[in-house]
Amino acid sequence: MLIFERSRPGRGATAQAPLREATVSGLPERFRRGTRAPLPELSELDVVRHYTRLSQKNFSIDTQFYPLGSCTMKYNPRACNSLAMLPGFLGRHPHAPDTHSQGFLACMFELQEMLRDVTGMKGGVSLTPMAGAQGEFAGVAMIRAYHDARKDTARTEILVPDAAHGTNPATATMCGYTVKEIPTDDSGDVDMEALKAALGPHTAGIMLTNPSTLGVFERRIKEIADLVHQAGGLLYYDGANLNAILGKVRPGDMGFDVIHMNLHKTFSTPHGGGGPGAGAVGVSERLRPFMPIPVVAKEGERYRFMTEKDLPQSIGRLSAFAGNAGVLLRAYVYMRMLGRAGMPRVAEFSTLNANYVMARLREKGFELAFPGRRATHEFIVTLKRLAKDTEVTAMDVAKRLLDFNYHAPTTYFPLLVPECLLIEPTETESKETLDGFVEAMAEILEEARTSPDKVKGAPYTQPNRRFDEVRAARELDVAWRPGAALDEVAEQGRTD
Amino acid sequence: MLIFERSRPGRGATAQAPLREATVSGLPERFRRGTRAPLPELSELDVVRHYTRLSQKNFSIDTQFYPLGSCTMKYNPRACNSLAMLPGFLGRHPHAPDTHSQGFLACMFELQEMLRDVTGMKGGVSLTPMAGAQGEFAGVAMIRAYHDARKDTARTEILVPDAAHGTNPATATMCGYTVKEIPTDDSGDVDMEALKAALGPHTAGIMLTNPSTLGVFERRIKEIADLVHQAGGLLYYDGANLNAILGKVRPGDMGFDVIHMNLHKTFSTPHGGGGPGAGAVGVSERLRPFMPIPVVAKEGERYRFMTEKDLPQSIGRLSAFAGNAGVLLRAYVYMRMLGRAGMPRVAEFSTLNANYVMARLREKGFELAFPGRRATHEFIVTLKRLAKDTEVTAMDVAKRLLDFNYHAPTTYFPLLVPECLLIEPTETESKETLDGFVEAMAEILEEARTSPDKVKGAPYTQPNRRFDEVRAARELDVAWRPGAALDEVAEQGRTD
Amino acid sequence: MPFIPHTETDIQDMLAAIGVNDIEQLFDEIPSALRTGPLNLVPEAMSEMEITRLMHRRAAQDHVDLNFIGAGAYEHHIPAAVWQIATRGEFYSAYTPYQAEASQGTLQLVYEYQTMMTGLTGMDVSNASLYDGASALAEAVLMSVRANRKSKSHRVLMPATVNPVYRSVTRAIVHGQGIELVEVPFDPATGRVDPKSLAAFEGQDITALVIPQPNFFGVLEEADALTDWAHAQDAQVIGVVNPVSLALLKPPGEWGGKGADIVCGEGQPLGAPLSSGGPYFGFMCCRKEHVRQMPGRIVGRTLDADGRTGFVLTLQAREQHIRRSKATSNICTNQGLVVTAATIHMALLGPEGLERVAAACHANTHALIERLKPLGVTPAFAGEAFHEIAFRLPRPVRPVLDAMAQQGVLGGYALGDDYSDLGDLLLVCATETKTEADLDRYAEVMKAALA
Amino acid sequence: MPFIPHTETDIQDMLAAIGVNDIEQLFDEIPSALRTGPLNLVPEAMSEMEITRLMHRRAAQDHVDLNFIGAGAYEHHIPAAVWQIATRGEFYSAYTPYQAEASQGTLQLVYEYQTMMTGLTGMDVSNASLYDGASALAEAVLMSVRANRKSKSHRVLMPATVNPVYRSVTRAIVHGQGIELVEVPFDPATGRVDPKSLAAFEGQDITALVIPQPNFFGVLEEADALTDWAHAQDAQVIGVVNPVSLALLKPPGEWGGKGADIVCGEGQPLGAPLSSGGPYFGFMCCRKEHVRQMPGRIVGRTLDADGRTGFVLTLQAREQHIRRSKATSNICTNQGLVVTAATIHMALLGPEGLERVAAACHANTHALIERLKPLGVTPAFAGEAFHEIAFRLPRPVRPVLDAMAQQGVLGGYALGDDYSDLGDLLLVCATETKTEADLDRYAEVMKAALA
Repeated sequence: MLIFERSRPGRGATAQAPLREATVSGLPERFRRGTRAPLPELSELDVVRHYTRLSQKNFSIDTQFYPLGSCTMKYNPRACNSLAMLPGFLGRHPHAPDTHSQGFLACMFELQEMLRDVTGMKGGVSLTPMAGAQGEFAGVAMIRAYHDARKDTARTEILVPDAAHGTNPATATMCGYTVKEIPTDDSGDVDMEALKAALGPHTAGIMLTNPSTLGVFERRIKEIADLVHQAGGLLYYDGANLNAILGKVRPGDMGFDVIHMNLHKTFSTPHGGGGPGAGAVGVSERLRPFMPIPVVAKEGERYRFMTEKDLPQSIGRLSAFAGNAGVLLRAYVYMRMLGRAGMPRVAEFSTLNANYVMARLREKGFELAFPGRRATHEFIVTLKRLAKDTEVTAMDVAKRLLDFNYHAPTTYFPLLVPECLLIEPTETESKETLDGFVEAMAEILEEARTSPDKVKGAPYTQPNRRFDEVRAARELDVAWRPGAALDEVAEQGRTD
Repeated sequence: MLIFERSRPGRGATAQAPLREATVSGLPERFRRGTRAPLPELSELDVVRHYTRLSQKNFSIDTQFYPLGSCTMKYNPRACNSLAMLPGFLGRHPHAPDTHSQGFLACMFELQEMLRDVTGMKGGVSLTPMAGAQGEFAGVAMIRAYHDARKDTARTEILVPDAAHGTNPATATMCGYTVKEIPTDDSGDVDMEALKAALGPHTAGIMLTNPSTLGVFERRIKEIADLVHQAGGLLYYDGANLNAILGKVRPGDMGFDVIHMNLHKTFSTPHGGGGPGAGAVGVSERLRPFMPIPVVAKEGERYRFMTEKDLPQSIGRLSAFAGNAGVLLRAYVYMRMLGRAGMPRVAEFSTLNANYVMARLREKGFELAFPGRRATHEFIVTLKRLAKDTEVTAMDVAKRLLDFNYHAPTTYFPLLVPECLLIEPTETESKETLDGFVEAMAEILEEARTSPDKVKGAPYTQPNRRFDEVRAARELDVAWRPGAALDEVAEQGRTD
Repeated sequence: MPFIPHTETDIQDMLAAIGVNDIEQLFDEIPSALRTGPLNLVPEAMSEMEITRLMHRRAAQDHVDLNFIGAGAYEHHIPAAVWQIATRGEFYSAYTPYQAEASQGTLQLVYEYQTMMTGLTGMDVSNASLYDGASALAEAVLMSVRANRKSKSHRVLMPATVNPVYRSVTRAIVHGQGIELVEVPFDPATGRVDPKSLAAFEGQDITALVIPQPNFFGVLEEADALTDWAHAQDAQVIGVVNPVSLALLKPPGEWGGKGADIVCGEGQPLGAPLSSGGPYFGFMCCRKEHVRQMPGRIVGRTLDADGRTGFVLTLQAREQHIRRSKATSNICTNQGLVVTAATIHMALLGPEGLERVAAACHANTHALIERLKPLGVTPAFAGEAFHEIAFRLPRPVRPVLDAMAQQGVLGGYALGDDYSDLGDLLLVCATETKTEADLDRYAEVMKAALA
Repeated sequence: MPFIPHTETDIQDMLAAIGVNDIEQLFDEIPSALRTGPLNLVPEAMSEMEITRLMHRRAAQDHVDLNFIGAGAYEHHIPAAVWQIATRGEFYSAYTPYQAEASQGTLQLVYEYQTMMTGLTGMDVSNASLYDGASALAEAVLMSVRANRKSKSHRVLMPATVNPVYRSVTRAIVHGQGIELVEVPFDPATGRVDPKSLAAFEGQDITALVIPQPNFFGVLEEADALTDWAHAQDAQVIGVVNPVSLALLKPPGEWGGKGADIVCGEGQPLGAPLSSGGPYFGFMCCRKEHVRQMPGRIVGRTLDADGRTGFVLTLQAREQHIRRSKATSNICTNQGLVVTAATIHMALLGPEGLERVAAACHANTHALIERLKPLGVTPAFAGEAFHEIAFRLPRPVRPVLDAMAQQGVLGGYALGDDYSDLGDLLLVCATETKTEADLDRYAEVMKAALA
């Protein structure tokens, strides 16, 4: 039932607003609302109960194993949440003067320094991008600003491997670049010949993830970096898969000029049902002047925000204030708890878990997309043959997994592997959990062979079975109105 | 699965203990443990996931309507929780000096004053009892201390109506009294003739709830009070049902000498799956010297705890410190949010809700235990006839309600009404919720007539169906040991 | 090993299953020359106890008694229930609801959020949120370029009364796409967009006009007239609004004859704490006909295989993971958790509650006028204000603010930082959180600072 | 109307269904002479915003920098996960699990708790908790009277080394039931029960001997010898123990030849914040043969109608709601929510974690000895201590404590309040929460206070 259907005129959670109504004087009629905003009217109990119940309909890390490839669904330590929500942090106005901000700024400065260290980006780190995609934008915008500052304006192309996240080409376009796709070779590495052919005086740069979205480490990264640099381009590192190499190998050492990090992946800030994330960027010395502002500086024992005045060539501001500060505090707490020795452990155990699940699934009869390669923190299974033999698709397997109380791996990404499942267990899951998942996958494989319809009809244990997505897009119903079309249907099909 | 079954030797949530092991020197072997304590060994994620999932198996106010008679399951405002858990309150050591306790003591003093006001117990309020039963104990102990102080030692009997909570006679026994039960008349009031016959020089006092556990107001309370006082006895008020009359009529005005209040009922502190409660006691002037300590006093603008020195005749201490302080803070916040005008509203709307559900259920064919009486904040339905006709019992109906996502009312209490359901909706539930409950009850009544086995087999939607309680008591399994008897069965029947 | 569950036995068993000797062998595809040396800037690990103490100390360090700054981030009471529910593990630690069957909690909530936002703004549709108000305006500008098929110029009129940071952010984001942002000056008497300066653009090809309501000075723009003017030029109207103000103010969907085309703004006042500027969320609503040009996620209601209603992400064809370089935006995550809080917040406040909050903000801020008059401090603009007023001080603002801060009172926002000729203007905001005594203290502390 | 959902329409519809004209009519059975007049001591309502501000102010008022008081309540690190999970609505707002099918969350958790407590104490069974440590001792005394069928005397030996408040509470609670509590003095040299004074009771009818471990002075009693002595007298042994210490110390189930009969104590150190003294929880364990004499709730594992395992409240025949005046105790609620926290706390700490905590407490407290020696402050007793030490000061304790408190340091507990001849003794506790720097500061502040 929708919150609006529980609403009754005149009801309210009256402890939540000022008890006495203030008189609004001097506000002419032409500025005023005619009727009250159509928000729902409920008691506090009704609201608490409605949203508590709703929450229970979600899968989450705190309740399920969530091996969603490319998303790094690791445990979000509860202390990160409670410490970021201390009253002193929650109450700080973003325009509070530096004199009343030293506690917060100290955390931000130290976070910058730690990120600089683990990425090897010696030029500095800016925490302001509010999500991975904004970090990407900042990265490519800095590449552009760099070329522009050198008046090197012929560089209009960004190279992107075909396995890349969709955000990469979208970002390049947003920054005014043309995108050139580079194919992948059979072993999952960049096709070097194609790369060489693509490079030239129009090359502004290349966007790479390493390990790539195919779950393998790009072995000739140094060679690629040299080629791109020789052609006058810069290298952008998509930090989506940083978890796989944290503390083991650094993008700065691979030759990258700029990197964005997904703090909500590698540094365990919560995904929150779709954000907020944080997409800090790190740069080499030559891109330092172009970093997005603000950035925290330490002068003696005092901290302060650097602004336009300090970095006049900056690509500018990407958020109204200083990014998702509360998310950054969570990442800070997480990194301090892991500490120096904890950084490489992230890579080691996420890699161990992925290779273990890969080995076990192979043993159970699953086909690997790159059987000759090590898994990094994730790997790809392809169900191409199964789909041909039984009509059971990757999506069917994914849905059936929900009945076993496991969230599904990422499906149909990367696009170039047919019927694929991208599986990322993360380092925080125990062997028993992984074994349980492997057994469930094996059981589904068996089901697919013996009773494919059962798999194709899944899930059976969730509030809903498969949705009519075409109807959703065609008969668009994206906001409830009393008496809306689906209401009657809803009345019949109501489950709660 | 039990937490112990998830445990693996050597695993741990290592961020939670000191990172460096301290050396324990100078502790002779004879004092030391031989082997490590057999606690479970798990990662932080495993623990969080286990208990988050477990929580979802509970019914609760935040997720279900909970009309459990005599328990006052009203909404627990979330602000009460967060404000009682502010770092300053959580960190205060109970032995902190008064100089560092004025914030806390101010809350306690004001809570005492508010409770004194709403109960009409002019002698004062002590907050120290940690639960209703301890409040009862304090009350009866004060009655005894009063008689002892007057050397009136022949008074060895406490009168208790047969409808009383089981704690009442148990408490009287604990205080060294003999219990005399007083019968109830057909309309639910105390049988006055039996009362008169029972009163005498042995009467130490009487324990009463008003409204009684039968859900009706004892109309001749003033007459009862006069009779008991004339016989030299004192009157103890069990505050279990205070919600019904808050701000409408005060125990002090009815003639009671001592009262305990269940702050976890009337003042909405959480029930927490079975506590902690808080059972503050209020007294008339003559019992003031006997109050349990500590009690907060205000002297000028300073607050301090009164101890043995201030109240040398006190019945003493009932808790190591000053009672369930965190619970008391929650009650304080709740009372401040309700305010003066909010007190009688509690009684008014809890009474309105109870009478409404009573009227609606009667209309649906349910039989009332006291059809000629007003409901107070609760009322009793008896399924005596239904059980005779269909073999569907009150317990069956209660279990079936779970399938409709409603917690069951109290069953088989009070003991003197056969096949009874004691229904208490509380004031925080909306008419729609009550209507939904009435419809479910009507549907179950219909099922009982048409397919009684269906009702007798319920519940069907919970993690378990009815338990073998005899086995539980006979083959006592109250702590898990590796390889314990039920383990194999557990293995077969595992559901998660 | 914090947060890593592996026992020594586990590790050996797993390595055996993989067929390697040690974990290091799993990294043998990485050229050894590239391997990381010691990390020097990451300190040794702290236990949860140690970091807890450090963070308590740092949080306490930044304490202030009273805050009267607004300027884009507003201090409001947030019901305790809001974040207690939003941070439940099932909301907090869930991913974007790609598996709809296992994400109905988040999906239904977002659908409810979308409905609430359309109700507040008077628009047809809402997305599931963007990063913040500033970036939402940038996205709205990009969207108007896609949506206004009549305009070829890609020129967007951006009044100087729009939050200066929003203008910078928009500039930074749209910079690469050949869009021209044209500044429209304000009338120094009223603090509103100067109607005369708009006249200069009449008859030109304008893609969109941005209308802030209230504007950065807290002043209410003549939104009806501006909207009608823009539509007469075939320009779209992008409203940038404060959602709490909408409990009192005319919704953008009703501005002028036809209403705004796109509405965006900062969602923070709806349940997000000040928290040093984030995480907040940007909201965006539009008219139905533009929905396919809208960036960000959208949740739709539909039916499942059993004919039951439920909720899914819809119109994904617009998004980057499908359209890649042709996507409407590169936006991937949104601000889900903050939207969760905002939805619960709006449900708790309800229409009357939000109206009371808005009215109290208006009343408290205006109550400062009388208190500051004796100090020679008066409103700088004649335009009607909502809950922020730009006061003119008898001397430069900065030192006054510093002196007030030393007394634990953050006195407001110095407009001179962004508008060089307004060095004596102080933007002050007193929300519903302020009591009479707070307002008195404000006047007192300012008096001392001016003395 | 805060927390009341009724609209005017609802009220009218409901009154009509009941058949009355107004709500007042529902109270017509109450004699009008008794009706309450105005409430004068209850102030007008505050909004959540107002009470929030008030409580923040009051909580901040009681801040101290460092606390070195123990004396029955101990400052430990509590993992953030503990109360975040314990206060989830499903745990927080559930009632006692009377409907087992709808309460498996709480019931399984309590079963796990019971198992953990038996593991820590080395006993067979545990109940689901009692109110606090002091009242648990009272209940243990009552239980020993029921359980020791060989003894008719109802005399319980209560050493003076037992927490004085526990002794008062026990006295207050057992007072009405003809039980004699006999004080056993301590040896002023060791700070332990004086073995010589025990000899006087040899051969007498003693129901039980209480053994505190560590005792109130922080000193470890010779539990093995005391246990064997008691059993030789056919007396039962009631252990009163600190659960954190049990990570290091011999479990009471292994004391002497046969182990303790009943073990109880304060559960606070297992995840309950200091919180001004509560809510905490008392724990109680016993040997299997006494289980039917144990007060409080007990959860058992059993099978359901489908043969699946699950959990129920069991042995309810002991309890007041069944046995009424013949119940083993009047206990009704327990401390469920705190037990929920404690169970999560123990699961997070695990055996190694709890041992590290105990070892750090021991080490930190003992590290004070060297630091205080130069001030002429030395341990008063020769007996080995766990994590509290009674120091003898060169002058009366009270003014020293006051001076230290003024510097933000709570220096310990003045034993003279309870033991009139120990006016120069200060009981000090430094748990794992204290750093080297904290210990240094303690010594410094004490030095200044003594100067």
